[in-house]
Amino acid sequence: MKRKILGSAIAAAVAMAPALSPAATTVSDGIVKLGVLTDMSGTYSDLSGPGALEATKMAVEDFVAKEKPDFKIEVISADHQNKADISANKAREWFDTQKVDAIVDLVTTSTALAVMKVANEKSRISLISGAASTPITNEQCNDTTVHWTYDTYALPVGTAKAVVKQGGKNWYFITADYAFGHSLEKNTADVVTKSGGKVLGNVRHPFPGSDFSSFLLSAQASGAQVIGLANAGNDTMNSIKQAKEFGITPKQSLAGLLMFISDVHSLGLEATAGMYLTTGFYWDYNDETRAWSKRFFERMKRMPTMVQAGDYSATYHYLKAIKAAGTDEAKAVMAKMRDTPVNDFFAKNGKVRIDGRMVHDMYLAQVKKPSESKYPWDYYHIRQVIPGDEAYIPLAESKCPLVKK
Amino acid sequence: MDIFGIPIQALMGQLLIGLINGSFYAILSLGLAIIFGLLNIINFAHGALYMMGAFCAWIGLTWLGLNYWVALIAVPVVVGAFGMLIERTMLKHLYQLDHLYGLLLTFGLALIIEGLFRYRFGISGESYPVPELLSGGFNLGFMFLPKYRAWVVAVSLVVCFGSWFIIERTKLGSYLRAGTENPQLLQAFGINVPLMITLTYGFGVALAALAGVLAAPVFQVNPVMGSNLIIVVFAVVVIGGMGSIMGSIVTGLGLGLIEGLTRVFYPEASAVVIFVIMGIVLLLRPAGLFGRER
Amino acid sequence: MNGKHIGWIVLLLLGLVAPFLVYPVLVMKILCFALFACAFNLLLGYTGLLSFGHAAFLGSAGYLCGYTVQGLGLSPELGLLAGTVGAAALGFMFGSLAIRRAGIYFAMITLALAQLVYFLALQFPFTGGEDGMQGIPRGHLFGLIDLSDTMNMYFFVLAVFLFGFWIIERAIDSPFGQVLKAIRENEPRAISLGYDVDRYKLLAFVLSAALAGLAGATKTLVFQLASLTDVHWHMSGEVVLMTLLGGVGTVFGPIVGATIVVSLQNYGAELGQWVTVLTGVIFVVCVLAFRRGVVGEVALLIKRSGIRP
Amino acid sequence: MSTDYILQTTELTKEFKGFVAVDKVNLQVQRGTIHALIGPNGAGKTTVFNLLTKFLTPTRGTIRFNGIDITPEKSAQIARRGIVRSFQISAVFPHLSVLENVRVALQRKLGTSFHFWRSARSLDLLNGRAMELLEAVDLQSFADSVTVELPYGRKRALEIATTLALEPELMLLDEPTQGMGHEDVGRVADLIKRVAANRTVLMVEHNLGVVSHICDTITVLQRGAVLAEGPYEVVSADPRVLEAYMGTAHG
Repeated sequence: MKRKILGSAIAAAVAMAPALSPAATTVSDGIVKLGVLTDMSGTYSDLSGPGALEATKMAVEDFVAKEKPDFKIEVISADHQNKADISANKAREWFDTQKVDAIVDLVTTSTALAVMKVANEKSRISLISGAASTPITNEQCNDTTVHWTYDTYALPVGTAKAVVKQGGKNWYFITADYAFGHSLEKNTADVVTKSGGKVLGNVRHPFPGSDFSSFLLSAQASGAQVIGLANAGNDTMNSIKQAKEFGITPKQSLAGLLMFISDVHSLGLEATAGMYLTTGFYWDYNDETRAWSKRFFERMKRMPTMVQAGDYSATYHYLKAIKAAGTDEAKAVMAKMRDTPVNDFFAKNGKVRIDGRMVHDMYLAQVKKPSESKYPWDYYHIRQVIPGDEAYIPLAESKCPLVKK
Repeated sequence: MDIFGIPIQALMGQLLIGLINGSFYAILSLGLAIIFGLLNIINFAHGALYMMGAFCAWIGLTWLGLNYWVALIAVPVVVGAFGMLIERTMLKHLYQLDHLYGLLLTFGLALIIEGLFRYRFGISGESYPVPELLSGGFNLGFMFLPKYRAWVVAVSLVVCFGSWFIIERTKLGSYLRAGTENPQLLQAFGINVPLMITLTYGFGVALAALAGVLAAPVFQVNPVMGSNLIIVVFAVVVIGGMGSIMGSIVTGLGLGLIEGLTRVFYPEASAVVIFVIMGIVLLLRPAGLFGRER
Repeated sequence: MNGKHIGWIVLLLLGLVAPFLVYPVLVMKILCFALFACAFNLLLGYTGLLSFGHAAFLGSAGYLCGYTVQGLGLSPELGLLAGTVGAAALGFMFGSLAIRRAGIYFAMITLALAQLVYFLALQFPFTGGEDGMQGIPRGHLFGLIDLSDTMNMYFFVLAVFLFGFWIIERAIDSPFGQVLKAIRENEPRAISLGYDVDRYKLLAFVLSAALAGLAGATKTLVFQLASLTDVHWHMSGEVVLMTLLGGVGTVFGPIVGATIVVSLQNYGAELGQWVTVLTGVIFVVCVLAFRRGVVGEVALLIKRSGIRP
Repeated sequence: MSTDYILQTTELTKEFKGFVAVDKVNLQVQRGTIHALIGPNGAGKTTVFNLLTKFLTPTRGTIRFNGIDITPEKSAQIARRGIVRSFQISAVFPHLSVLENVRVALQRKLGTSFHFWRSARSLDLLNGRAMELLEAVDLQSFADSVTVELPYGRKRALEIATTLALEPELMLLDEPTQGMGHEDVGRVADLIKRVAANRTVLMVEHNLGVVSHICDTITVLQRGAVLAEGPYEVVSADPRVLEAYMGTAHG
């Protein structure tokens, strides 16, 4: 209780400050407060977590240095432990008592959905980079949410199209048996058939699983050329590891439908070599990405994942929109974010659509063989650039109520 | 030839895989049964210690350059010693109390161990390579059996039945069994019962660590690998009934097989099949399949 | 029973004042968990049964309430009713299976049954799997009071909590409660006095499950979501911790325990990965050195100082 | 059958994993007597008690109470029939008050024991009867104490009061004087004698002084089987008993 009172006293003191300076931007309390709400310790802490916080801080530092804004920016963070109720509660509290203006990252869909609803109700902005599911910009979309980096449509679809094109016509799916796995499988299977491929079958595994050998044997028996892994995290990693153990790869190839560079890093190239995957960002793509990623590496001792890079990009774009709009009022800022193209190391000519989707180019990557990897984190060949309009669900097919208006 | 539409060859493969998983269940439930027998404590930290075994193998390899074969011996000893330390410093104080406190203490320990490993190693964990001698596999005709998996089954069968032999057929084992029934009497015979309890706990923990080392090359070594497995092992233990050492081994292997079959015929149910069996067994035999009468 | 009256008055005053001092949603969360822990304590503290599967009742009631309100479009009070009745039914099933064994077996059986519920919750389509049920409307209480207003919701939650707590307290201090205590103290003796202890245990279990369900259903309305968190076995562990920390078998202990644990999680969110470790350490310390819990220790202090002039 | 037997067992047998704890015991307890069950350690006395009250299930044999076969019944049912037992170690509810201990036994008859919505004050109408019972065992001045604080002998007395509350036809007392000081033994023995006035008592007892003093019939068990039976004078003169039991016990 004491802390609370103290906290609001400080906030009040700070609120006095902008009245003194001639302010062009009318920002509530003179401070733009960003809350990084993510998984700091659980399953997704490697691909987002502390790295997401660091990336957000980098964006703020760079923005302050370059744009010299006339408002203060603060970053706070919390661990939502992948629990929807904790994140909803934290978000509410941040909005009500800490005057947080936007919430960043939000890994895992359940927490993202919970928070974006609260934020919308309170007229604040959600900058989602970590969460994957498409409902965020479809059935559940709202006008204060931006979904930045990737989703469960863009990743599998890009991979499936490319793999089918290269001759991998017959697919078999190993699917995590819950909503997320099902939708990942369905999105991919649709593309496979549309592109002229064939789905030979699927098997649903319990979540979380640890032994995938039975399912892999079924996949092997199907004779499919490509085994699609419609799962995530440790499930994907164990599937890949055991596929190699049972001699399934490289005879049949695997397609990771939701994979991050942190997964490849943990598994090692030995187990992952040759796999196709789609990513929204690769650190070693060009000079710009390398420059930023090396700065990130110095701070985190790891290369950034696409989620972390996306956090930076989203934060920067958001801050720029505040400056341009001259206010931190959510609707106005959202309008500016939509109007301004995203141009930074992360995205070229990216655009924020009406449904909240930030559309940008995706990359089809193939994991290098150990012999091809020349230096640490040298993991991918970028085989193809997938234009944003092809990568994401077209607005015409969107189920977002905002679109129909 | 088909059985319910599944080629018999594929079925053989799946059964074999069920047996492999059953081996892990068997070693873990055996460790739990041994600890429970003498200490009357359900060792909730068993999963965390299993995870610790896997990580110690990885640490040994990566930081100290100790290969798999050294780890196979050294890790159970080290983790077992750690277990004895826990017993001496903490569990010892709980024997006079309700046995539930032992469960609660080990639950807390599991959280601490898991949390610390999570802090140090992150969640996605590390990869442990299959030892060179055991890489590759046999082509059995109906399936490709990785050598390493065959090795896991062999080791676990040897360890399980070895433990059974020691406990049920040797003098040392007879002390153990007597200690389960009547510790005071055993003490009166001049046997150092507290030491025996410490060593027993250490042995049970060492079994968990051994399972961890065996699992390291098969699964991704990560901090939560134990906590998901342990609940299933608990169900195995409830089904088996903790009545006998042999019971825990047989139930572990058997349930592995049943789970394997479920994965063929109805994969969606493979996560719950063990719990469903547990419900049925409890209805018919509340004490479990091999449980002692109340 | 003067101490108990004072306790009630303090509780009421705190309940009325708290939302003006502390963030009200946090207080609502504390109230939900306090009710959950009190329901659990009815079983552990007054019947001597350690259930390690209570999350199943909290969580499934949350889903049922969410489905009633969102899927069927019924009013919030019916949602609470559905959750409570559903949890009671589930409790009856669990109880019938589990009370046939005592002690550690009982704990393990409840744990395993709860895990079954977890898998079902993950796979049933209406629960939304990993994503959970989101955006559940709070609706209008009895069609009149708008619960989307934070203060209205708060006082509704407070009323639900006090109602649940009153039932638990009454059950403890009833003819039934006397038998439960006798069973806890000396089960064989209770049997030899002619009590079918299994039936008493079963009723206690069902009561506990129903009230845990009430807590879960209320929580769903507060946060407008139901998720897998509440059915996961970690939640079953957490409620044990709350009860143990506050004081097993004390009337007010679980409330104190729930307050501490929920606050720790809330303010500890900045601590990130250390929360798990810290939770574990509290567990170990409680078991080794602090078995009476906060309220138990305080009661002991008061008693001791009372004996000395 | 000319004599009135309240309890009869035929060929009562209990086997544990290859070990026979109770071997074909035919026990006959005459109504209105105090009947003692004696025998060396491990003779199976407590096992017999556990079988009679169904805390253990007999492997073979039958138990008849008032001529009715009660072998398949459950413990609590048997208690409600009027066979109430005590335990080897004191069987009280340690953290209830002394009065509450007795009241728990009385309240079952009220039929409100499942009423979780009713105040415990509704039980106060039993307090009068409870105090009478406490008076009978000389505990009235301890009524409000927490039971755990009573001295051992008093706990045994309380246990008897609780048992009496159920007005049992047959009381089974498992070593009621065990672990007591000399004075307490005398008092409890007298108490048993007193309460046995209009009921039947079957007791396991080690203290032969007590047995000889208050018991009418004695059954001697050895290795699970009946060795001898009869009044104290007859049994104590039996050479087999002397060899098996008396010899060692007083050696």
